[in-house]
Amino acid sequence: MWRKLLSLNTRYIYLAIVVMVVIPVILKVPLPTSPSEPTQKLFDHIDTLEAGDGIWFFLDTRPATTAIHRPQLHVLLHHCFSKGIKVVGFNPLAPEATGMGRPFIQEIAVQYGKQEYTDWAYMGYTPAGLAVFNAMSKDIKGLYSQDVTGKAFDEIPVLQQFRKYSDVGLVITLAGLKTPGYWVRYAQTPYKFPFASGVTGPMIADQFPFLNAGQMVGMMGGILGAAEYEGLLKSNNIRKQFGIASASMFVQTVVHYILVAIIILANIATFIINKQDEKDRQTRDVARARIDSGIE
Amino acid sequence: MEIVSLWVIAFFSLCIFSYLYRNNPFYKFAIHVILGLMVGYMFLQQVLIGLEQLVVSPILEELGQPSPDPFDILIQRVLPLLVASLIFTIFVPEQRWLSRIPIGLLLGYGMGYMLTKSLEADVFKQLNATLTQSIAVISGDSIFRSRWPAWGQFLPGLSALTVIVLTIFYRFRMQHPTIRTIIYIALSLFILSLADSIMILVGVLAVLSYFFFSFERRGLVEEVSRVGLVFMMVYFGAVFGNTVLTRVQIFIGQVDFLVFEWLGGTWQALFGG
Amino acid sequence: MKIPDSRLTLHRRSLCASRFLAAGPRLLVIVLSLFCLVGIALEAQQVTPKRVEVPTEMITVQPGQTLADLAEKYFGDRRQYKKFLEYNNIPDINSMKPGDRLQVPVNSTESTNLDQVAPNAEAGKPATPAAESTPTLSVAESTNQTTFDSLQTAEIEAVLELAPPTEVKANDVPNDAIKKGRGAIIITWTAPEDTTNLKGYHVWRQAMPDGDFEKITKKPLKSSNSDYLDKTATGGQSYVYQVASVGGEGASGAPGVAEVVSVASKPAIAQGNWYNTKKSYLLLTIIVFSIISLYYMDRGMSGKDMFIRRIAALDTIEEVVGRAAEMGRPAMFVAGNDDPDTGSTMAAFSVFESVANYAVVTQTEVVVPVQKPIVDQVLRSSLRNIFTLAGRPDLFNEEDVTYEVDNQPAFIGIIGDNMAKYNPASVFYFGDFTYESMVFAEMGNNVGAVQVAGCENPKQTAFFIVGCDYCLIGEELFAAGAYLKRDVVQMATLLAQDRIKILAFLALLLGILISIFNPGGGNLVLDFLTF
Amino acid sequence: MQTALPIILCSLTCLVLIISHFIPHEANTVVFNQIKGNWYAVIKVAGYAIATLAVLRSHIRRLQARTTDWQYSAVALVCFLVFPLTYLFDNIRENNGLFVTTTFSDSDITDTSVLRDATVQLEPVTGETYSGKVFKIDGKKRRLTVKLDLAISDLGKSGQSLRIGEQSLQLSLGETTIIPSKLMPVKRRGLFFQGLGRPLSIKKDGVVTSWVYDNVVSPLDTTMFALVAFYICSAAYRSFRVRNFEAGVLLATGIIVMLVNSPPTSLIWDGAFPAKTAVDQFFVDKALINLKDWLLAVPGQAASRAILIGGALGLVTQSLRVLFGIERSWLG
Repeated sequence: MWRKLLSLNTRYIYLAIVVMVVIPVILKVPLPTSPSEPTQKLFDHIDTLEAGDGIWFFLDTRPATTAIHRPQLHVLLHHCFSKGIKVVGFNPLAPEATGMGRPFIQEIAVQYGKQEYTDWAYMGYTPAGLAVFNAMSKDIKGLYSQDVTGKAFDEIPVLQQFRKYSDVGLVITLAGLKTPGYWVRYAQTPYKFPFASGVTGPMIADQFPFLNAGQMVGMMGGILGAAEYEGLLKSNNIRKQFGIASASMFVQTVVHYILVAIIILANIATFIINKQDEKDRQTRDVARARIDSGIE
Repeated sequence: MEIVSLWVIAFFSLCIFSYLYRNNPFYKFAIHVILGLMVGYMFLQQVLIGLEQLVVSPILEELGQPSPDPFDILIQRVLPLLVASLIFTIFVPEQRWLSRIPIGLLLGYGMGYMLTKSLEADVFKQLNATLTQSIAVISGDSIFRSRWPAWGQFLPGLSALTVIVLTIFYRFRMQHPTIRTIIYIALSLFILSLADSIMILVGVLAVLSYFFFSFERRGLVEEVSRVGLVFMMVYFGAVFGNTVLTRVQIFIGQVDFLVFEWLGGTWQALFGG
Repeated sequence: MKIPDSRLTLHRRSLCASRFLAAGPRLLVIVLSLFCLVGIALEAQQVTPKRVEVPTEMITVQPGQTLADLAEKYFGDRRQYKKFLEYNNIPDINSMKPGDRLQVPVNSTESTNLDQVAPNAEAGKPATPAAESTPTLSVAESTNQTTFDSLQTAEIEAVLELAPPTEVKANDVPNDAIKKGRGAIIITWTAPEDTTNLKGYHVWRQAMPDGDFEKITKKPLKSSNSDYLDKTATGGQSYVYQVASVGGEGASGAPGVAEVVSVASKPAIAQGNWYNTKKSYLLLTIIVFSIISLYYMDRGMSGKDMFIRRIAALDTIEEVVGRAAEMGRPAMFVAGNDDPDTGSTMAAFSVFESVANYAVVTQTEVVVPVQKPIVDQVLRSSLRNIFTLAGRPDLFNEEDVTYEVDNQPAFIGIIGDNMAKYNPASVFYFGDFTYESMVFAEMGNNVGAVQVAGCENPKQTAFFIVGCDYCLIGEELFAAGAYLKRDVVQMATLLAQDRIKILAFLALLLGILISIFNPGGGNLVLDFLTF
Repeated sequence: MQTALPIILCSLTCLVLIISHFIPHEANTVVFNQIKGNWYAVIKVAGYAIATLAVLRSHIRRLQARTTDWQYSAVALVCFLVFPLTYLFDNIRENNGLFVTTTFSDSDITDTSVLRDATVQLEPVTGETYSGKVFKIDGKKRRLTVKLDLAISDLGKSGQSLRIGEQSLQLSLGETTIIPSKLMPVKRRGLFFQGLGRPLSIKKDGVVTSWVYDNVVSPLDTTMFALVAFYICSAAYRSFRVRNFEAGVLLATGIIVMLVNSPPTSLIWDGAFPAKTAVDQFFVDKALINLKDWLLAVPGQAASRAILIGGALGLVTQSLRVLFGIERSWLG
């Protein structure tokens, strides 16, 4: 039985993974998570904003991390649109992300019946490099003459009231690159506005200094952060059901635990089998010795 | 159009995933489609556009000028083109060696660039970072010193000294196991008495010594390099375990797309549900 | 037929290396060190030029004063008054008015003047007329006239209260280049003895032959700082700088504020430098590195034994190829996803040479799918030559080395297809890899191949360690070529590398010991490591 | 000769690059950019050209020889044509004709987007007058490209006549006319090379091209990436075995990190060891998270640093071999 386990065809493992992933994702089986402190703080900050306030979000990421930043952006948008907060998105530091922002917002905006240009807008990329940090403290019109759809700046009402850091209630960067450090250093420290970040798993550890220094009002750490935020949305009756993030956290947990389990099992199996082989060898030797003695 | 693109994306994704079962015609088809596309894309972007940007349009611009400078055109545009086109002698068996000239230039450029860059950015900067960290910890106060300030001052120096002296003894005089244990104790004491960055320093030294090629792995070198190996294994294990999360997340995103956007979108398009 | 031993063919190849060795490397090292020396020398004399520590001053023409008087006062010769005209480029002598500021032409180009003035500057006392004649009006500078008496009063109080900064020097900033025609000049000075009522400094600049002084500091610099970096100097243009100590409510820059200026003795020219003195350590390291490797090369050529310890993963390569031979299945070699002109791909080239040698000796087919262009050219001709050297050019098949596609996912897919198609018994991954490392390793494992991997990138090495049977870590990849070929000349470089590594090792130890036993003190190792 | 010449050239280039690293002078950067911009890039282009030839040739051979899977070679050859054709198609449809690129000074107007619907008059010295419309506006560089209403047929002579000599371009926006500050030479674009002046940015260039790219090529990247999820699990299952001490360490750290990465673990941990006193909190609370972070931050960082240093030294040695001309495996 142990040997069968060791000589297990990998296809079964693949099948198991497919089952473990697909079913919970379809059923959206949620993993209720207890919110960690940074996520709680971020939620509280957005909760304090009034209807008509605005937040800026920045997609400093690549399409490869869509699976992490899409849920993060979605929970934010759910929270904002349900409270009537207006949203403007940019990706001035990551040209690859230009295609990502607008569809992400549209998915949620239709659920709340929010109009583009009046309730939200996506501005896309502008080749200003690190100069954006300074320029956005004055007026984003200096950076953008039109939005990602090519609509002129002056014809987009939502932009007219949120033109610099001091106009918005929160600036949050969804970062797959090393940009949160830049934001804190070049933008938040000199111009002093509420700032937060949503980052991928490996980057979480780097954010704590900023959080402790109060340079970030909160942080969403990886997909887990998004899941915690969904839990908060649910517990505050902002959304009825959990989203993809909680579901994927459930999937992650299952996959991880089962993986660990089979690894340990396989090790036990190897251990036992080695023991058995040892015993067999000894018995064989004894038998051979007896035979030899018999011959003697 | 939306539905079409959804179906195209889904089809290709499923074709790729089907490889997990075995290599099959669908997979081969998908892969060869991508191969053809990308070869064409590279041909378009690298060769056609490259030629246009590097050679054709500069020459046209130059000729467009009131007083074109033939020397400029020859040296900067035509000559490189000629040298580069030597690579096509690969098809002429007896003149094949000529194709080595552009390759040689390319490699010389790359390696010359690499040499200074990696020496500066990786070797010097990394050593510097390691040293600065540990010095900051030593000259500043560490966990240990903040607790027992009285002899926390001396302990690092003391234990380090013990380690060095005993090591020298062990190396040259008496290879006694107790001395080795004492060395280990003093070493760990030394590390503990300082802080993580010293741990990093020790790790760096140990792993570096793992890569010594010119001594036999014997005695001290073996000990230290085994410590280095352990450090590396810790790193590899941690990296591996940490990557599972993100990779699985990517797959979850893919499944999410297939289930909700593809099937769901199709359903909505068909039945408007 | 008889196939010569692989080692033999390799040996022949390494011998042809030795011919070039006699002169080439030495020449290169000499060139490098010469460059280093010349550079250091050049910059050394450029960074600290000889200078005369005399503040040449601006004077104000008093009413009733003629140029001839001034000429007598400063040059001791009434006939020299034309100098004023040429240095202050005054076209018409009658256009001068009281209160005009004149620069006294003391200028390093005229060594005679300097020699006259230098001595009493050494005495610490500024040049004779500085005291009474330096005070001027910022109003007068901006060329609109004020009444004579206000000028007088301003002068008086200025004379009483302000002293000019001394030892004004303007130098080109070392180790920089002219960017977009703009260079950098650093102006340094030392504060006057009595800083009472010294609010700050203004820096003035005059483009050398003709051009008048313009103020290049918007608001006065704080009286604490004693240097100013002028980034707006046009490259190659020589400037005369003057630093004015601002008194009164100078911060506002209001009219009627007295300034006392003293002029840099030597005009400065912003220019690009030909040698970066900050990076001398780097160059020295390279030179030392090459000299050490030259030394070991000589030892190697003279037949001395050079010890390289066994590297387990590399020793297995031969038997892994042999395994493919026994099973009658091909061996596959993947040379990473990086350009040919990167180090890891170069290393892959030399590993491939050995793999191909073993393959030829054991008559194993080698399948080489390639992702990057030119890499396939190199590997193909390498394979061809090895077959030729082995005496079986007929066995060589052009299609063994195929350029597939330069796109990561597509290439991964093709590799998967090839794995299923050729069903290799042994697979080699050498070069640079990203996330495909895991995919390759598992694909290879699923067709039951024994896999050897070597990768520079630490992260991916983790996946290779888990996924492959044997794995080279870090720099073992670069050592592989030399190790496998047993080419003495290349092994020499390995030994040199080891020596350098030992140096780094000791440097770290030394640095840490220094800081342990003398905390907070200076640390020469750190100084060496920082640029 | 056949080996010496390439090697000498190679090591000379290497030497030049090394020395140029230590020369901050601006002339050096100019030369450097010359080498990189012309020689290096052009050689790369040649490499791509020959590689394309090679892959086409090999697939055609498979097709001729009817080897196994020859059908897929046919597929590949057909797909090879897709991008060039779509790109050509897009460009013919988008921008055939002549383009004048011009910069207008800041004093002209503040908001560039209003220029979008300006009508253009172009009067070259040759006398005839062309009308055109604004094709592309670059708000940052304040540069706009005007597309003249010309048929492809009179590309040739008009293109020539336009390029030489001064042109006066005036944008009339309603009743106001704007005279741009300076005019750049007219970009003449051949039939195939249309639009090739700018890099092929898939997002912007043409509907068909970007459609094919977005729906066929870029999803593949994500899918291949997703495959890793399976392979990483099977690899862990297969080769995480306690063979010796080091393998045990690998296994242990891997398992710890995996466990900590799944949120319930810390919940269970904190439930199992409730932190009562401050000391307990110091040792128990978030102990697993801290352990994982420590593993990655301290021993992990040490190892990765040392590997980086060693690898860089190895790279330097490799480059020295090339510099000395004793690394000859690239000669083949």
